[in-house]
Amino acid sequence: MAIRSRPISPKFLFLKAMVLFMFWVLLSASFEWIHLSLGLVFSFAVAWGNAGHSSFVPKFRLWSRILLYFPWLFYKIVQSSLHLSKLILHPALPIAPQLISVESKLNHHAAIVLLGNSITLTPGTVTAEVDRNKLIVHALDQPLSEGIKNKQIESKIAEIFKDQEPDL
Amino acid sequence: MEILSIIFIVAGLFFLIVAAIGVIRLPDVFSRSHAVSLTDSLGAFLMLVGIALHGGLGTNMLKILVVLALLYIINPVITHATVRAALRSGLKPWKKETS
Amino acid sequence: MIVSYEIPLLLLVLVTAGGAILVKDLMSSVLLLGSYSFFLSLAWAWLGAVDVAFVEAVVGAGLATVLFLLTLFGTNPKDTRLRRPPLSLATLIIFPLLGFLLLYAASDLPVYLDPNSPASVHISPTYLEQSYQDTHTPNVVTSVLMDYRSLDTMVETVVIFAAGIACALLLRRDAS
Amino acid sequence: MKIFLLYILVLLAILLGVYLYRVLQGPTIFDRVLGLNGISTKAIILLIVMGIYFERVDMFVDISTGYALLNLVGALAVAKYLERKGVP
Repeated sequence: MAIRSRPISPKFLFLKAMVLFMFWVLLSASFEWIHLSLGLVFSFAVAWGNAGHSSFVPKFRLWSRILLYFPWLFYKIVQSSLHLSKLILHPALPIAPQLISVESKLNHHAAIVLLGNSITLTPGTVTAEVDRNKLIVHALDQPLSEGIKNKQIESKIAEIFKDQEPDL
Repeated sequence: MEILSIIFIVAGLFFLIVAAIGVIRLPDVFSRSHAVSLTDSLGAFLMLVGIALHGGLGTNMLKILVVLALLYIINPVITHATVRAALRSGLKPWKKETS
Repeated sequence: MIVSYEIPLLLLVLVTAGGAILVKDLMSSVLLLGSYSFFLSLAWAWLGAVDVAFVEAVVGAGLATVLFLLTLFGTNPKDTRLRRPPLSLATLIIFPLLGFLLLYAASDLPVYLDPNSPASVHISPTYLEQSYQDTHTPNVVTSVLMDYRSLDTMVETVVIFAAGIACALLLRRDAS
Repeated sequence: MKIFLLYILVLLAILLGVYLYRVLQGPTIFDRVLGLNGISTKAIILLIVMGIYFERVDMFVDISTGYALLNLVGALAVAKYLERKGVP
């Protein structure tokens, strides 16, 4: 988990600066040359200033797979949101909160981050603690915790990261 | 388009209201955090998409979608940080008495 | 149609302000102050003062919370419990009187959104019409702040800068 | 449509009041933090609806972006503080 300072790769720096510059253009929404050049200077400065912190260099195939993963995640979010609303609006409040501990087989930092964020984003389950590849998850009732235990999300993410070198 | 946006906004409002009821009704921090994440994920999505549809195509729609993406990145981080702080400070999750 | 939507927002502001005073420990008070500035900046945004709302959100909700927390880091946990002495008689008399005086004075103000009020017929039209020819700054607020009263703003900035440097010098940790 | 948006604004203000109840009353400090997060999400939505109501979305969206980013900084600082010092 330690932050290693590694040599700055120029390609990665350029990509990061371009993303920041797109954000700048979107926010300022003006195309005068002075604004554009200021934005270019600042995005390169910011990208250079914190280039040493990132250990995850994305590749194009990986990103396209992650983008294809989002609609499926959204489907899961809708499903469990409806389940959760039914629980909350039920007059007897039939909840059975429980802490479950999950050990995942993922071996990338980025994959663990994606898994934890997906679990937290899905209503009804919250990642409470992460230690390497062991996660402690709080789930609101039995079906939701079953959904975590049968590792549906994890197998999807393992599919995304299958041809990356492990770095955990 | 107009009707579609109204449908989206009303659906979003439904989830926001359910989440507010949950924040009042549920018994402890951990279960309340589920209600808050319900608002953050689906309620905000439906509301903001409805509003963006109402505004029509253009930079404004794009900016609203950027805010939505920011919400989706930021909110899980905040919820996780809060719940982790609660767990580490020794709070026990609520259990049903009958069991 | 003019709707007084600011009434519920101001009610929320009032409730948070009261809660921040009445709550039992300092940490909760800091959190309540954060939500206070959220509501206040919503009220500003509703009144159309978008830049004031932005500053309120940045300074009130973001920076002030972090500064308060940094201060709480330096305190002993047992100091953060608050013990309030009972109110004295002078407080009970003077503060309602002060509030009554303020409300009485406020009844002389022009009606909100009145086009014939002195503020909107006397000098504002001049600035609104001529600021772009005079200064070539697209934003009127910026042109008033940075061009018409630029000396004032500059000295303000100098004062804030000096205060910041003094704080940094006082709080600096010695290497030894 | 304008009346509809106004109703939404009023409803969102009531929801803000609900979360404020949680912040004021919450038995532990974490309930207050959680309520504050809910308030900030609601405030972001409220600002954008306000922008549609005044037909000046471009200005209001910028504030809500700033809100979202600052909310992240504030909430992480609070969580860090509570983790390091424990419950007061």
